[in-house]
Amino acid sequence: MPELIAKTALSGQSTTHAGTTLAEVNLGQITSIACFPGQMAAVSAVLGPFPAPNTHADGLCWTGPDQAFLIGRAAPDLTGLAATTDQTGGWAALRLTGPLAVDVLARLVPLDLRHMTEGQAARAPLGHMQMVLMREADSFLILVFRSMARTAWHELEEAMQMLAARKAL
Amino acid sequence: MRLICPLCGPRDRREFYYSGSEDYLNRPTPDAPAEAWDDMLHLRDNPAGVTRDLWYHETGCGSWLLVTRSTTTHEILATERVADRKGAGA
Amino acid sequence: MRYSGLKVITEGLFGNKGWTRAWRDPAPKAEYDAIIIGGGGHGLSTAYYLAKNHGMTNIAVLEKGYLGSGNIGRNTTIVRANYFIPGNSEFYSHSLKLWEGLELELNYNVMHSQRGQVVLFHSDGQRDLQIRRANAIVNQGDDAEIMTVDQLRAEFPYLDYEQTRFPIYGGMMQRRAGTARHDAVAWGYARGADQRGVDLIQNCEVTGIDVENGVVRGVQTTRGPIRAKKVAMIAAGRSGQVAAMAGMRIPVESHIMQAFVTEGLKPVMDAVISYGMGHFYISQSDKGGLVFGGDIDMYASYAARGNLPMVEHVMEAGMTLMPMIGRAKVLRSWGGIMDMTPDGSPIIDKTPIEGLFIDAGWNYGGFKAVPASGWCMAHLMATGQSHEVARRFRLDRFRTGQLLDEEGTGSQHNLH
Amino acid sequence: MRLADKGLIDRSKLVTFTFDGRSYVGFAGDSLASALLANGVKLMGRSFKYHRPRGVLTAGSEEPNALVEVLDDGQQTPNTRATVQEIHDGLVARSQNRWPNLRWDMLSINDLAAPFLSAGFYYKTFMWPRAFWEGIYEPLIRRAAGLGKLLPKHDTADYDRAFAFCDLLVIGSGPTGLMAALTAAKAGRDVILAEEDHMMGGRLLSDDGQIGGMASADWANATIATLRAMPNVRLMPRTTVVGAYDHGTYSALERVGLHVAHRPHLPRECFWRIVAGQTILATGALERPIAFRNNDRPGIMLAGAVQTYLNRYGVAPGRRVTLFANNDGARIVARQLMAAGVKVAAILDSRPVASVIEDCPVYIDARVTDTKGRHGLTSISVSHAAGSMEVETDLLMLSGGWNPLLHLTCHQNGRPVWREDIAAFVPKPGMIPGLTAAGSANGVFSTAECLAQGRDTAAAVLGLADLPDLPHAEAAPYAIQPFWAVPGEGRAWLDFANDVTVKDVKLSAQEGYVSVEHMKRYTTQGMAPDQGKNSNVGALAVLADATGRGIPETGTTTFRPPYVPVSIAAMGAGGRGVGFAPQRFLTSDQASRDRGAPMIEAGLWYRPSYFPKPGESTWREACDREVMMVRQTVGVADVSTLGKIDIQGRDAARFLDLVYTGTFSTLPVGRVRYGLMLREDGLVMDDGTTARLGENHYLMTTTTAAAGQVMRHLDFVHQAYCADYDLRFISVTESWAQFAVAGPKARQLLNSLLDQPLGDFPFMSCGEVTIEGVKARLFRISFSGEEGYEIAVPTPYGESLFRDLVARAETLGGGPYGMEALNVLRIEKGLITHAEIHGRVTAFDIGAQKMIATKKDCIGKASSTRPGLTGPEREQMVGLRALSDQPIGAGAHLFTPGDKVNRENGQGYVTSVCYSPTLSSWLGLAFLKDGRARHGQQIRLVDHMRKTDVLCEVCDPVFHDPEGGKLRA
Repeated sequence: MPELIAKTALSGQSTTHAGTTLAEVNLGQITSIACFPGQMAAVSAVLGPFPAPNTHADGLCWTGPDQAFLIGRAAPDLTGLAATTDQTGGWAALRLTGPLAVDVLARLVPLDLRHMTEGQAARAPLGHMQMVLMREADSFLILVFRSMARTAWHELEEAMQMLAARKAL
Repeated sequence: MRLICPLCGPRDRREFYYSGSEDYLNRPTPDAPAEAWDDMLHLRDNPAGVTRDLWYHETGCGSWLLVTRSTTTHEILATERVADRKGAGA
Repeated sequence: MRYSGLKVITEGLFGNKGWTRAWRDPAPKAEYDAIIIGGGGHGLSTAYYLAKNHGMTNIAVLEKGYLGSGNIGRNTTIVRANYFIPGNSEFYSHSLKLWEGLELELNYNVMHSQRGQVVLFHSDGQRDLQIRRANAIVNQGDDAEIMTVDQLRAEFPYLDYEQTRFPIYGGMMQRRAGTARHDAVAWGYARGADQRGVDLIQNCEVTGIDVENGVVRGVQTTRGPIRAKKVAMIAAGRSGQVAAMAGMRIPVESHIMQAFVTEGLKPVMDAVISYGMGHFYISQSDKGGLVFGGDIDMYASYAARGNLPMVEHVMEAGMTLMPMIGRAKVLRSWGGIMDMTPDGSPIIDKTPIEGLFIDAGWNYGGFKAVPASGWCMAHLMATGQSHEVARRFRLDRFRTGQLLDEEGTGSQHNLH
Repeated sequence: MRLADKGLIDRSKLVTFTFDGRSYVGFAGDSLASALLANGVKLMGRSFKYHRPRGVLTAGSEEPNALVEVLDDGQQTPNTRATVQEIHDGLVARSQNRWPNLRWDMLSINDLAAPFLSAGFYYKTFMWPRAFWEGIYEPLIRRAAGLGKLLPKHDTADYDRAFAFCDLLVIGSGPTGLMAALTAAKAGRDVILAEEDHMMGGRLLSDDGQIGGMASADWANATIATLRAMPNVRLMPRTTVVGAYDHGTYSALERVGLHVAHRPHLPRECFWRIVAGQTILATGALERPIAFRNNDRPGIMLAGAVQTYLNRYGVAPGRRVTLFANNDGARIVARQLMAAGVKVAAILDSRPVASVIEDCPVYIDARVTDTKGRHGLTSISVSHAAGSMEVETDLLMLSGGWNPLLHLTCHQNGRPVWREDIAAFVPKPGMIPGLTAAGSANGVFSTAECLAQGRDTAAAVLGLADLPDLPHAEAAPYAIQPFWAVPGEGRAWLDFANDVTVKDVKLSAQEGYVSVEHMKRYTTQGMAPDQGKNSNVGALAVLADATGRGIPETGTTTFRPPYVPVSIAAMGAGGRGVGFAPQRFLTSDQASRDRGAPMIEAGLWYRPSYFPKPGESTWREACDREVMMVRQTVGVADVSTLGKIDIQGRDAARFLDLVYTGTFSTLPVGRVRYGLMLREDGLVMDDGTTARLGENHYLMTTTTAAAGQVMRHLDFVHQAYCADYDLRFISVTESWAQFAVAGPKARQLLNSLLDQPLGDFPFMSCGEVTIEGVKARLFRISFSGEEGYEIAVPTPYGESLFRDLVARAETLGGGPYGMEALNVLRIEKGLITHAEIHGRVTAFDIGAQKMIATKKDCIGKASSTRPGLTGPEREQMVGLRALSDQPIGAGAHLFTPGDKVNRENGQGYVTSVCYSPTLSSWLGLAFLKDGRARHGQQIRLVDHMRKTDVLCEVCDPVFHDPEGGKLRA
C-alpha cells in the first residue's frame, strides 16, 4: 500500500541572526472563505465576526474583498453562503521574531511596518512574490506560495545577514 | 508613484498592474457595429490632463481600480473599485 | 558650407571663426505647399526627402520647442532591422539601407556604428522564435546569425553564464545593427533640409488645424495662421493632441519610457546586447557611457519622467545578465513619451481629411525608423500613394484586423 | 599641508592608504582628497578630452576633476570622487584616464591639437571613406574617451535595498536642515534627516562662526545629539537623496560599507525608497568657479572648498594663496587662512566697488587673465583697476557666487526662476508637490536666515504652532555682482570634466545651436559626471551673452535623477544571479533530481527535462524511450505547474460561458471539457480543461505560461462586467500537486493505488477518490493521446505520491517522463501550446472556429470576426511530416516548391517539431497560408540558421491515433 507523507515546504527549518529568528511553522488547516454577494452577515453568524480589511483575529485573516483565510481549524459547512477552498498546502508560513524583524521586512515589503500592531494584516508583495502578512504580538507571520518558499527564505535570510553585518560595524 | 487602494490604503505603484483607459469598461453589445468595438478597443482620447484608467492591485487584494488622475502631473484625483461602480453588474 | 576634415583643420588654424549657421532661423511665410507639424527626427527627415526626392521645397517644419526636442534626443540610439512580420520587415530593412549611407548623404557625421546587436534567448521556445525571426530577416535580404553559447562566451565573456536566473541558450546576432548619435541625426537632416530651402521654424506651436468641408486648409500657430494644401502630423509623443485638433480620435496611447546612461568608462562593451527574459538592452556610447533602457513605465503619461519600479527592474535585469556593470554608476535617467499603438507598429497614412497626413505610433522603435519614415512619408505626401515598404502601416488596420503584432502581446493597448 | 589644532579629524587614529602605488598616512575622518592634499599631492586626475592635468576643485560629491579608481576585494570602482571617499586602513586608490601614468599621459597630446577639436568637430569629419568609421576612427575615439575602467568581471559584492516612511524628510543637515528636523521632531513628528556626508552638520562643520554663543560645529553636534536621542528621529548619514519621484517618493543612496575594508555580508551601499509626507530641501548651495584662460590647473580651487579643507580637515591646500571672487562671502576664507598662518598673496575682487579690510594686498576691479604651472599652479597673471601683474601663488581660490542646490526640485520637469539680486536660480514653490526648499537651497545665505527658514518651513508644512527658539547667529548680507568669464584669448574652462570652454559655447551659438539644450548637446557641457553642477549657470550666462538674450530667457537644461551617480548594483540590489525572479519548485523537484533529471526553467518553475537511464548518452535517447514508454506501458509526469482556478457560485456556469468560447453551463457534473479563451481582440489567449465538480463548482486549468494573465483577466471580467454574479473564484495552483499518469497501463497503476478501484470512468470524467484515506481528485484527460489520467493530492503529499507513482510505474515497465517526452507526445497528437497560440493566432487559425459557440456572447467573439482575422490569406495550423530523415527545426519558413526563397514568397513558418519515435519520422506543427486546403501537398521548409532545406508533406496536425480510440480505451 502507498504511504503518503505530508511535508511542509521547508521541513520546519529555522535560522537566527543577531537575535532575530526566522522559522517555518505549520499552521494546520487553511481554508479560504469567500462570501457570496450579500452573505457576509450569514457567514459571520456561523464563523464569528468576519475580519475587516487588513486585520486578523481568532484564526481569521482578511485576504481580499469579501474573502478571508480560516487558519488552524476545520471549516464549517457554508454551502450557499461562501465559497470554501482548501488552501492548506498552497502556502508556506514563516515566522519572523526579534529586534531586526521590522528592518528585515523593510528590505522586501513596501509598507511602513513600524507601526503595524497586533491584529493587523496586509496583502502585499514580499520582493517579487505575493504575500499575506500578519502582525502577531511579538512577531510577523508571513504566508507565501509554497513553491516560492525557498526564494522567500533566501531573501529574508540575506536581509538578516546584511543587517547583522551592519549592526556589527 | 503611489496609488490608493480603497481597501488596502496607499500603496506603491509596484503592487499594481496597469491596464489602460476606462474605455474597456464600456463593452458594446454583441451585435454592435465594428466601429463600436474599434472605439472601445483601439481609439483613444489619450488626454494630456485628467484621465480615468484601470489598475489591478495584483500583489495586493486583487481589486480592479478605476483611477482618476492627471497624465501631466501624475496627481491622483480619485480612486474607486471597479466592482463598486454603479451598475458594475449590468 | 560643406563639412570635411580639411575644413576642420583650416578652421582650427584660423580660430574657428568661419563656421556658419547649421540652419537658418526664418520667419514663417503666410503659405506653403506643405506643412509638417513636428521638428523631430521623423518630421525633419520627411522634410528632407520631400525636398530631395520630390523637389518640394516650399515647405515648413513647425516645431513648438527646439529642433529635435522630442524622442530623437531621448532614446537608446539603437539601429537595427530585425523585425519579422511582413509589413515591418521590409520597412526596417529599407531604413537600415538608408542609415548605411547617411553620413555621406547628409554631409554630417551621425556616427552610425554597425557594431552589431545580439538578442539573447533563454529557452528552447525562445530559441525557436529567434530562429524564425532570423530566417525572416535573411528572407528579407538582411543579415542574421544564431550564436551558440560558446560563441557568445568568446565575444561577450562578461555575461553571467553560470549563476543567472534564466540561463543563456544562445543569441541572435545582426552584425549590421548598431547605434548612432541621436542628436546628430536630427541636426543632419535639419541642415540638409534647410540647405534645400525648407523653412525650419522653431518655437512655433500649432494650436489648430484648419479643415473646411473635409479638406485641410492650413494651421493656426502661436506665430499666426499659415495656409497649406498639405499638412502632415508628425508629432510622436503628442500625436493624440495634434490629431484632436483635426477632430480625430486615433489608436494611440502615450506612455513613458525611461532610459539611462552611466558615467564614462573605458571601452568595455562592443555590441548592443538585449536580454531575453526582462526588459534590458545596453550598449556603450563613443563617449564611454553605458546607455541602456527597459520597458515603458506602464501607465498613460505625458510627464516625460519615470518612476522607480521600472528603474529597479532594469537594474535587476542588468545585474542578473552582466554583473560586471554593478560598479558603473548611473549618471542620468530620462523619460520619453512614446506613441503606443495597440499592435506595436506605426502608422504612415492619409487621414479621412483630404490633404491631412499622419506619421505616428512609433512605440519604442522610432529612432531606427527615422530615415525610412521620412522617405515613405515624403513619398505618400508627394504622390498620394503609400510607399511599397510602408503600405501596411494603415490607420484603420485595427478596425479591419490587418494587424502587425510583432510581439504577439495583443492588439489592445492594455496588453503591451 | 596639515595645520595643527584645526579640523574635525581624529588625530589619534592614523590611517594608511595608497594612491597610485604610493603609501600615505592620513587621519580618521579624512576624505581621500583631504588626506592627499595634506600630503602635498595636488595632481589627482586628467580631464576627459584634452587630458589636462587636474587637481581637486571642490570638497564634495560635485567634484569634476579628482575622480579615481578604488580597488577592493578583487574589484575596482571607477570614477570615485576623492572628495567623498573616506580613507580607511588598506584603502587602495589610483588615478584613471591616463597612460602610462598620471604625470606623463600620452593623450595629453590632444591638448596641443585643441584648435581642431572644438565643439562638435566630430560631426564634420571622419566621414570618408565610409568603412573607416567602424574600423579606424571610432575605435580611436572610444579608446581616448571614457574615464575610469570597469573590470570585465562579475561584481559579487553585497548591496542592499530598503523602504522607509516618515512624516518629514529633511535633506541636508546644515543649519536649515537641523533646525527643520528639530522643530518637527519636538512636535512629535516622524522625521528622517538625510545627510550626504559621514558627519552631520553641513557647512557648519566648515564654518568658523558662532551659533547661540558656541562654535558652529559645537552647536551642530549638540543639536544632532538631541535629535539622536529622540525615538521619532532617524539620522541617515552618508545618505544622498538622489531622486524625487511621484507622491512623496524619494530615492536615496546610502554608502554603508565604503569607508571600511571589505567584510562579509556588509553591503557596500543601500538604495532607499523613502516615502515622505512632506520634504524639506535643505541641501545648501554650491559655489561656482569663474572662467578665464587656463583656469583649470591643479591648485585652483573653489574658496568654499578651501574653507572646508581648512576648518573641517585642518589642511591648507597651499602656502601662498590668492583669491579671485565677485562676492563678500569668499573673502572670509582668505581671512581665516591668514588667521591660521597661511600667507595670502592677493585678494582679487572683480567688483569695481568693494571693501578693502583685509591685512593683505586687495585689488578691486581685478581679473585673472592667465595661469602657469603644468602639474600644479605656480603663478597667475592679473589685471586690475590700477594695472596688471604676475603673482606667484600655488593656490588660487575662486568664488563666482553660489547656486542654490535645487536639483531635486527639477526632477519633475519644473523650471527654477532667476533671481537677479543673488545672480542665481532658485526653486519655485510647488515644483515637486510636498517638497519645500529652505535656507541656502532657497537662496538665503546667512546662518541666521537659514536657521529661521528651517524652523519656519517645518512649522508651515507640518502645521505646527509650538516652535523652538532660534539661537543667535551671523546675519551678514550676501553681496554679489555677477562675473562669469574674463574676456580674452585662450581657453577658459566652463565644464572642467568634459573640457568645454567659453569658446565652445560661443561656437555653438555661432553655428545656430542657440537653444540651451542644443548648446548642451552640441558642446557636451553638463553631460560629465558632475552633470554641470559646476558649469551650468556659467555656461548659460556665456550663451546668453553670445546670443544677446538674458539669462532667464535663455533658461536652463533639465536636471534629472539621480542627483549624484548611483551604482547599478545598488539600484538593482538583490537582482544578481537567481535573485532576478522567484524560483518555483515542484514537490517532485528533489525526487526528479535524485534521478539525475536535468531541471529546466519553465516560466518561474523548474521542470525535469528527461530522466536519463544508464547507457543513454543523449537526451534524445532518453526522450525516445520515455515517449515509447507512455505509448506502450505507463508514464508519470508532474503537471502541477498548470494554473488551477477554483470557481464556485450559482453563476459560475454563466461566467464560464462568458470567458470561454464554448458552453460550460451544459457540462454535466463529473465531466471535463476543453475550453478556448480569447482576448477581447479576438485572438487566442489560452486554452485548458475545465471540470464540473458540482452543480455550482468548477475547476479551471490554464497553461503554465498564462496562469497569471488568466487570473487577472477573470478578475477583470468579473469585477467590470458581472460584479453582481453569485460567483467566487480563487487560485488553487499551489494547493494541489497534480500528476499525469498516461499509457495503456495507466488504469492498472491507478487501481493499485486508489483505496477504491476505478469503476466506469470514461474519457473526460472527473471525480473524487482517496489514497490511504487522503482525498484526491482524479481527471481522465490526456495531453499525450493515450489513455490518460491526472491525479491531484493536497500539495504536502505531492513528493510522496510522485515517488510512489514512479515506483509503481516501474513495476509495470513504465516510469517518469519529462518535458521533452511530454512535448513529443503532444506534437504527435497535434495538441497546441503557447508555441502555437503565440498571441497572433485566432481560433480560425488553429481550426477551432467551430468552438466559438454561435448562440451566446463571449469575450473576443465580436472582434474575432474582423475581416483581417479570417480567410485563406491567414496562416492556418497544419501538420508537417518530413519526407526525408533530415531533422527539421522550429522557426523554419515555408515555401511552395519551385518558388524563390524570399519574404514575398513566404507561405508560413514552423512552430514545433519533434522526432517521433512512434511514427519513426520528423514531425512538425506549422502555420501555412490557406493550410487546411493544402493537406497532401508538398511544402519546402527552409531554415537558413540550421542550414536545412527539406520537403515535407502537409497533413492534419493530429498524427497519432486521429480517431481518438486510445483516449477512450
